[in-house]
Amino acid sequence: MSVSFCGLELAHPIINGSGTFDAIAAARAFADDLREAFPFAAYVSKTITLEPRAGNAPPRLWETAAGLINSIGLPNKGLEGYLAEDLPQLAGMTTVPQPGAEPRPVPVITNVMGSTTHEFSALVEACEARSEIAALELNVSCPNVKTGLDIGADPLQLEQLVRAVRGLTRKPLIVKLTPNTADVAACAQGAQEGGADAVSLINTLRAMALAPAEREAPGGHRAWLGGRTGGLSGPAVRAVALAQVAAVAARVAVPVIGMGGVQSGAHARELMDVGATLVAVGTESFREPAAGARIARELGDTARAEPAISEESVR
Amino acid sequence: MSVSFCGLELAHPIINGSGTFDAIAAARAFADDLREAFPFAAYVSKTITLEPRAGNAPPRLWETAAGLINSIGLPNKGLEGYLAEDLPQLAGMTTVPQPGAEPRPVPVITNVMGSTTHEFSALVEACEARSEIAALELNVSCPNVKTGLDIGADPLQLEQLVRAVRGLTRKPLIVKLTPNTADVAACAQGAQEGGADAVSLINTLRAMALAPAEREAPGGHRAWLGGRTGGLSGPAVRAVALAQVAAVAARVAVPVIGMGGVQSGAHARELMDVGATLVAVGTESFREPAAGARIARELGDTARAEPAISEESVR
Amino acid sequence: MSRAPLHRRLLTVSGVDRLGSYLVVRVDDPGGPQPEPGQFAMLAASERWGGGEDERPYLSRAFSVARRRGSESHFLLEDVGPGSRRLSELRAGERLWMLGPLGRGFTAPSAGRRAILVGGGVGIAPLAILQDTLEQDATVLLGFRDRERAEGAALLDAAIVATDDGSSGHHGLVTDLLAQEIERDPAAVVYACGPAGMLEGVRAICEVGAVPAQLALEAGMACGFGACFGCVVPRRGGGYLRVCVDGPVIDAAELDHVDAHAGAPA
Amino acid sequence: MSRAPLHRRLLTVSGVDRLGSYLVVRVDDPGGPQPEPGQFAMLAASERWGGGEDERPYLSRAFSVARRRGSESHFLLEDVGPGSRRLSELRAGERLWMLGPLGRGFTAPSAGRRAILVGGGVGIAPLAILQDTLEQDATVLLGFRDRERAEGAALLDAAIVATDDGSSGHHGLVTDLLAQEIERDPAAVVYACGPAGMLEGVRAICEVGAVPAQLALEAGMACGFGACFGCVVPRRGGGYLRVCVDGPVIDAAELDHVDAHAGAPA
Ligand SMILES: Cc1cc2nc3c(=O)[nH]c(=O)nc-3n(C[C@H](O)[C@H](O)[C@H](O)COP(=O)(O)OP(=O)(O)OC[C@H]3O[C@@H](n4cnc5c(N)ncnc54)[C@H](O)[C@@H]3O)c2cc1C
Ligand SMILES: Cc1cc2nc3c(=O)[nH]c(=O)nc-3n(C[C@H](O)[C@H](O)[C@H](O)COP(=O)(O)OP(=O)(O)OC[C@H]3O[C@@H](n4cnc5c(N)ncnc54)[C@H](O)[C@@H]3O)c2cc1C
Ligand SMILES: Cc1cc2nc3c(=O)[nH]c(=O)nc-3n(C[C@H](O)[C@H](O)[C@H](O)COP(=O)(O)O)c2cc1C
Ligand SMILES: Cc1cc2nc3c(=O)[nH]c(=O)nc-3n(C[C@H](O)[C@H](O)[C@H](O)COP(=O)(O)O)c2cc1C
Ligand code: FES
Ligand code: FES
Repeated sequence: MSVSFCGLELAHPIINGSGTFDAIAAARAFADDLREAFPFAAYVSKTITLEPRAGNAPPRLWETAAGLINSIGLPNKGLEGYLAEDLPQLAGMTTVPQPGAEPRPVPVITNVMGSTTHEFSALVEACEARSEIAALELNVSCPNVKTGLDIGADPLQLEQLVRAVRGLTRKPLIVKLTPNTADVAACAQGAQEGGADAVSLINTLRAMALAPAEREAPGGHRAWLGGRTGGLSGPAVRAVALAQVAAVAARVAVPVIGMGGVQSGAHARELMDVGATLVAVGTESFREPAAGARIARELGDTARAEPAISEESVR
Repeated sequence: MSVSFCGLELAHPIINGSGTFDAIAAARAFADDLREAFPFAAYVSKTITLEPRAGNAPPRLWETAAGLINSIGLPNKGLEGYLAEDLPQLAGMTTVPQPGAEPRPVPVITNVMGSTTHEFSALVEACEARSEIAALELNVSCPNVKTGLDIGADPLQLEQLVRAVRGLTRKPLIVKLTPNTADVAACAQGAQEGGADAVSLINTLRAMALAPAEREAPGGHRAWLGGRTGGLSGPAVRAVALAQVAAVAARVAVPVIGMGGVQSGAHARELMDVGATLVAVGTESFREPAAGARIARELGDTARAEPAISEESVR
Repeated sequence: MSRAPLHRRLLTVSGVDRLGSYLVVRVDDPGGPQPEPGQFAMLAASERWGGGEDERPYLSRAFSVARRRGSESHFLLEDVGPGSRRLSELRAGERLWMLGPLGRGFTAPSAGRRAILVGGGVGIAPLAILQDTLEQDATVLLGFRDRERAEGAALLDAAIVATDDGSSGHHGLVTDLLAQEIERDPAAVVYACGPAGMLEGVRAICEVGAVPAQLALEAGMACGFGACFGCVVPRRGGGYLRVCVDGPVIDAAELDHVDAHAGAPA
Repeated sequence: MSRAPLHRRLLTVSGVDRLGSYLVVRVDDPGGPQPEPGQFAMLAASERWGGGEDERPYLSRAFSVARRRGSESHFLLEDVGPGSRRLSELRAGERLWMLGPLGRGFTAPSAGRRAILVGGGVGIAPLAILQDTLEQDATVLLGFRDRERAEGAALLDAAIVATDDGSSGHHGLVTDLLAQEIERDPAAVVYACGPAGMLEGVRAICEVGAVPAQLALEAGMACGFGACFGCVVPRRGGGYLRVCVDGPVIDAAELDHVDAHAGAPA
């Protein structure tokens, strides 16, 4: 079950999706020693920005058919606060692959987002200096200040961004792609050309919800979410994730972290069958905080299947 | 309840999504006189191409969490066959808004797709000559032969295509947008610039399914669908549809036909609240062939709500 | 062919009986048209249709009418996934949505010709209502995976049984029995429903023997009334047939082969 | 604060009792930690969680522990949507998933100070287990929309009731009663749970009277353990509090106002 990813040795292929598991809050909420038997093989932090962010006004959640829309707004302490207060608490966690097995270290992957190349550079440089951080994930679902479109939706912009920060770190550089684009494989290729060591997908699909008739609409004009629009995740998006991961894995040579609606080892296996090296679990952890460990166990039980599918087969 | 759309007077705002209701087959399957009490206010044909198409190899369907993936492959008799055999049978249908009410005519909207501007032109010209056709819908979810990307995913290509065919018809020209793009509002604007009288969305989200372990994979490399990838529809996509329809309606001046996962009058009302003039029902008709009539009735009962939401409010 | 009302009907389950590893679900359908042998209905539980394996089912599911008794339609269910499981949980008094009867059924044999009914697994369902309506006695050959499934044979009269594991009846394929029967009576007419492999066997045997065969096919269906074009099987000479409206009962002569996905759950 | 096992537990419903328009669902939780007053659990039916209104529910739902009797945890349910409806359908012997106990509960009043418990609608739930654990008698003020809901007051002892429609007890708001009580005893400590409007009323009254108040808030929750950052309310002085981990019981002094979405179903 143990797997190597960009030079990291992981106990198993199941990690968390950024922003879907707060290890520090969970360590307080749960009696079991979460830090010693962490449910994931690696820990991905929520997105960290240069300055602290309070996040969006509530409501931030809306449940859909087999899915969840979130409009959280990337609340975080900012780079300094994260490095000073959170990172030390995130370092040194271990996971136990099977009951009774040797505890294995849980590397920390820090997810960062800037609104400009300068901000990304500052974030990457600061993380490079910290030994507790095993790898970096760039959240490029950030609007280009001019076009208003996500930087990650444009292969060329993405390539330039990655190239600009690539030189600033020796740590593995993962690019978290946006699914809200015409050709995610081209974006993945752009990230690869720019020097990414891996890509991860899918992030949430842009979605919206209106307030129930009887309730006021905090987002204005009937919009329920304080942030007006949000991102869809959960089982509802799994088939879209499978198609995008397959298209990306067929196009790029770098390893792929697949995610989107994974609820079981069988779902994780499907993403690996189309070419993912690691699988991230997000929304399912909300229903079951130990989902990562369960899915890793189930994955171990599922039979190995055929290799990644080829480019043509996903056209 | 009656509504006017691009000069057409419709009994109510509920129509079918292209390719989700075969009025000719239904007239044979059902005892009630479908032609006299049609469930929709207008009839949208499935996509017609210049040459006949057999469609994709089976399996063509996969059920997902609250959704359906289809990989039908646009089977149709081709332009000639459609105009000669089908169109005469589709003309002259009526709908009955409420029990006992006056029957109202059901205009035929013909949906066409070409792989080149030439093909689109030939299709539009031929339809222009037929009085039974009240309006045209262009399915632009067709891969550009060079780039492999959907023509409809690129605002500029789309504008050029629409401009090229606009001059060939005086009938209302609807452009069916693809949701698989970074900025659907920009695509809608392109269609408007090119001369479209209306836009419709969302089409299905690109998705994929793998064969169950115990079954062979007709698509090859574990892919279940004969066409390998397909399109996701149904309740799973409704929140994405709402966001895209809101973004488009806030951007363009032409009327919008909203669709995607609509199951009830409340769902239709939500699409209209964010700016849709008409609402199309697709997958829900599969569970309930009379869904269109029910939804129109429920819509009539729901209270009028606030006006379309503004551009900022959907950013 | 009986045609369905456009409006699906909210009906009540009048009873459920176990039959080996299958269930016979009886649904009271007073207003509904008389289904013809081979026709099917789209069924969905009226409550909690969803929330099962992989957050399914969502679409309705197709089931052959196995029998009609007065205003009751009977369905033979095998639990193979979230939809059939949910329907299997229904108890007397609970309700379900029904759309139907749908599709083209069997055509009776011309007078004097013997009918051979060949069924496999849960695919025996439409043969029961066919047997009910045949004027003269038919030969009934039913194949099952094992003994528990073979108890399903009680759905028909005077069935000759074959099991894959030999746990009851002939040890082997039901198509072995068919081959013998056809040798004995080349003038017979064959009616078959079952797994794709069995149907292809039946088709091949009948082709060789120049025996007319009507095959009740199955295919994943979203709508059941020709709307989605999802339920197709390749037609002899090219193109596809929609199982829901061109079938489910299709003349073997229209097929080159039976598609691997066009059969009942094995 | 009692902490939850990381693994959610598959538990059995030992019984369900009607209480006016509410249900008391009793769940047998032998292994589970003792919940503290004000803590909650995330619940989901183990079967058919989904397939309801708008194909929901999908996520678990948060419910205050209303009472603990031996190994039984009691929950007070009001059917307001697909999740609470599904849980309301559970019968004795059926099972549900439970994660908990979660969140920060109430802190007992310092010796000698009287506790005033103010509840509104289904929000009375956490006040019952609080009353069970208080050393000295507390004053209990409960507000309801109508008579049938007011029957829920039986969950607590010696409750003084107010109804919006005057159908039972004081005709008016429960906050009217609170104002009087505080005038009588400014040294009291207030514990409140209910609709956002009521909680804001309680907060304002206590602020004016300089009476300490602990408010049990509610908010739409996806996880219940701090993972999603979805359940926030604005904190006095800027920023947000996560109701699930910083609450649900929050000192009124931490709030400028009670967010319109931070209350129990009205
Ligand atoms: C005309 C007709 C008549 C029928 N008559 C009967 C009958 O009388 N009795 C009876 O028991 N059955 C009958 N069937 C079959 C029945 O419709 C299916 O068994 C049922 O739909 C299975 O649904 P499910 O949710 O239980 O299982 P599913 O899991 O939906 O389907 C089971 C099979 O479908 C495939 N599958 C798995 N997952 C998916 C997915 N997500 N989407 C699509 N396919 C999937 C797999 O191959 C699996 O083996 C009939 C089918 C047709 C078309
Ligand atoms: C800490 C805490 C303790 C609680 N204790 C109790 C208790 O003891 N007893 C009790 O009955 N309830 C309690 N609740 C409330 C309970 O969790 C909700 O009533 C329940 O989650 C509603 O879910 P539902 O599916 O029944 O209805 P939903 O429809 O999910 O929710 C009802 C309300 O949520 C909003 N809403 C509607 N649709 C959606 C949607 N798609 N996504 C998000 N919001 C939506 C609307 O405003 C609606 O009025 C508590 C909540 C919290 C946070
Ligand atoms: C509540 C919530 C918060 C999220 N926050 C972040 C984030 O901060 N950064 C990020 O890159 N992705 C974020 N995501 C996206 C997830 O990491 C993941 O890509 C997505 O949810 C799909 O996986 P899932 O369906 O398993 O949840 C968030 C998702 C959710 C549901
Ligand atoms: C089986 C199926 C076939 C479809 N065929 C077409 C088509 O031929 N042309 C087209 O423009 N859209 C087609 N669509 C897309 C629908 O018209 C509609 O845009 C989409 O399904 C979203 O609506 P819904 O969720 O209500 O189904 C098809 C959808 C389905 C499910
Ligand atoms: S099931 Fe839809 S066409 Fe046959
Ligand atoms: S419910 Fe997820 S953080 Fe509070």
